[in-house]
Amino acid sequence: MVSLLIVSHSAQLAAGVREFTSQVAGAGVQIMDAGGTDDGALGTSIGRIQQALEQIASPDGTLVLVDLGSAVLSVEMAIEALGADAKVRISDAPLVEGAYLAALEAAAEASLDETAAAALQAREMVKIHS
Amino acid sequence: MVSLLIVSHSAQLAAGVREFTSQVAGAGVQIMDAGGTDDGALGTSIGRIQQALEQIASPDGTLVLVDLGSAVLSVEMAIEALGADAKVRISDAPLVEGAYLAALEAAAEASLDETAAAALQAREMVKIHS
Amino acid sequence: MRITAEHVIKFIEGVAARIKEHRDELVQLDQPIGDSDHGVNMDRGFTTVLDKLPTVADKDIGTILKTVGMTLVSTVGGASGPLYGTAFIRAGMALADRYELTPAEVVAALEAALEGIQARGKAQRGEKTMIDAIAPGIDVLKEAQASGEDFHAAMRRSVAAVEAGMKATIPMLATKGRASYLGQRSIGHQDPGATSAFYMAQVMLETIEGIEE
Amino acid sequence: MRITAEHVIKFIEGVAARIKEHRDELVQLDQPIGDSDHGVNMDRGFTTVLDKLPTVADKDIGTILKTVGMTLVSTVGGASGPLYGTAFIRAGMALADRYELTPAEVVAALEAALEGIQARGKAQRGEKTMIDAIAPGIDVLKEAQASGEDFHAAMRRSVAAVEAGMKATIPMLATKGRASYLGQRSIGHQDPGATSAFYMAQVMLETIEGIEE
Ligand SMILES: Nc1ncnc2c1ncn2[C@@H]1O[C@H](COP(=O)(O)OP(=O)(O)O)[C@@H](O)[C@H]1O
Ligand SMILES: Nc1ncnc2c1ncn2[C@@H]1O[C@H](COP(=O)(O)OP(=O)(O)O)[C@@H](O)[C@H]1O
Ligand SMILES: [Mg+2]
Ligand SMILES: [Mg+2]
Ligand SMILES: [Mg+2]
Ligand SMILES: [Mg+2]
Repeated sequence: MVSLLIVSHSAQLAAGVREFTSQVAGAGVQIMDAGGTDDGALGTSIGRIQQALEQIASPDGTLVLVDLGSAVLSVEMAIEALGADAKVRISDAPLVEGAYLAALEAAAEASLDETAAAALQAREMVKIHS
Repeated sequence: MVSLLIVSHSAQLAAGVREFTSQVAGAGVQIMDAGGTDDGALGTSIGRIQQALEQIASPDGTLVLVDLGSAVLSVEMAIEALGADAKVRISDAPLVEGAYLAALEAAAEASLDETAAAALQAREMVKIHS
Repeated sequence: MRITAEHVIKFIEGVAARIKEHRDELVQLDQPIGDSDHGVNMDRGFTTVLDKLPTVADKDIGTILKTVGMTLVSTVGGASGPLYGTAFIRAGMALADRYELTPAEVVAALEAALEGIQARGKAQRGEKTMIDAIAPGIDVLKEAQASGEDFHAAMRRSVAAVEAGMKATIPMLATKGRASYLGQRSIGHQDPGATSAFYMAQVMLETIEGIEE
Repeated sequence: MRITAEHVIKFIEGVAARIKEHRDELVQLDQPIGDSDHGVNMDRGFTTVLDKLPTVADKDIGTILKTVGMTLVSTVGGASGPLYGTAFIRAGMALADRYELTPAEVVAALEAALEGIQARGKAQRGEKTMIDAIAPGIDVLKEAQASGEDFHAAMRRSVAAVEAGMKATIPMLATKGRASYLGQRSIGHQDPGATSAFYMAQVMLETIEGIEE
């Protein structure tokens, strides 16, 4: 199954998204979080991102969801460090909502393409009904 | 200034979004989080949401950002409990990205309407440049 | 038929027990199309309700039901909290200051409860929610009232309609609540909220059957 | 002009000191249009670089610069980490195995560094980033090289161009990086990354001025 990595500037935020999405992902979906700098400040740690990507690597691939800003640069550096074989994609989707939909999709044994597409649907998610 | 309330099923997630957005909001913007149930499980607590809304109430109003699902129902009940005078609006925006843009907008002394509109722009946020 | 506050309390206690009994089943139903907590949520709510009941045992039926609703609202933690909470509060508002009820009042209170659920959750029939179990049950009671059917018989038919409504959620596509995020994959699973609604209806029938016509 | 590995190390140490000196100013510049951490990020990175430097002091210039870059990448924590990190790594790759440099090699390494920043951050000139300070400085060095100007003089003009580029970010609208989320409100503030780039350029000039033409 596709794995998910949650990257945020805040360690709490990333861990919370993992907790929230793990509740609906089956046991088969590996979800990890990499938030904050190595010394616990707000920021991103390329080392921890890379370690997490190695740990949840799956033949089906990994989708990475990020908060914003430099998180993308950090993830891109980590992916490059893993080498050309790494099957990893960064999502442009909203972090929480995208991770939620991606978790549901991955749990249904969807491909990396399908999981990435599901995450992007989060942009149109309607929360408030009238 | 407009205040922000972050509501999530996960206490960690809500606290993380507060941490992440407080970094860019000026000291003038009140941001609070209300995540998880009263006993710390995944869910929402109408009581804590209501208390937080009372605590950060501002003449300029409060924008509430939510993760998804029943968080909206809980916030609506809490708002009703506050009575008709409460100047509170729920946002349909992505949680993290919407809260970030709302924090920037609120810090610029924008109105509740403007802050709510800024949050919704998060749906079109581009994270990955090419 | 004399339906008293004591009967109402017996009904609430019965619901709390029935929910606890089916806690794991309700969790399991919530797993494929939700977040595996409906049984936990409902049991958390009704366990607190049991704690609160003695404080209102000598009050009017409206107060009892409103207290149940407010307790559910503040303790359940999931969508079913505001939804069932609003239902009990609205039923309580419809029965303010009453210590005894006629069957017609029970039906009116159930209608108010359903309206509350719909006002809160903005769902209609056919969206794969508790409404799909509750609404057909109320239809039967209203019909029976119009045709003068006796309340015991009407209640039995009503609960059968609730059960059928619950089962009818299986092939439905969810368009409200968490299950809606699954799209087509929500099809083929019974809705947990419709199932807890059926258990409540069952207990209501049992309570009514214990009262002389 | 003999530019040695020792000069390179002196330059790095100088940058670390200059950044520490201006830490709070870089934080303050990052406040209105960012997240108030650029000074903290850069100081965190270069403090770790200072710890690492002794381990590569006897290595070739390429290795020294790559080590600096990799340290920045793994410790800075903000956009400036991957950006300056890639810059130093690319410069190091351009100078692999070299223990002494000509001015032309310095200019080539700076060009490689800028290309690295652009490849990483996908920004062009005019987007209110460090590129708006760095690129004009490299333009001057390339011109000067073509016209045969002496390196000391070229470096002085180059740093003046970097300073002008830094100041030119004030009226710019940010379209990359965190400042871009501010839209029009990003106008009127000097870019923190352009400012740290200027301080690095200053130290480079001072290092070069300490070497005989
Ligand atoms: N908008 C709605 N209208 C009516 N019923 C709803 C709505 N949303 C959810 N439900 C009901 O709530 C049930 C889920 O309750 P529960 O699991 O306790 O909450 P949550 O989905 O927040 O975890 C669903 O099975 C459905 O019957
Ligand atoms: N895409 C980019 N390309 C070039 N420079 C950038 C880019 N994004 C940000 N920067 C530079 O990085 C600086 C901010 O660095 P810093 O505050 O350390 O990181 P962060 O913005 O992640 O907090 C900005 O002032 C800008 O000069
Ligand atoms: Mg649930
Ligand atoms: Mg839930
Ligand atoms: Mg910054
Ligand atoms: Mg930062």
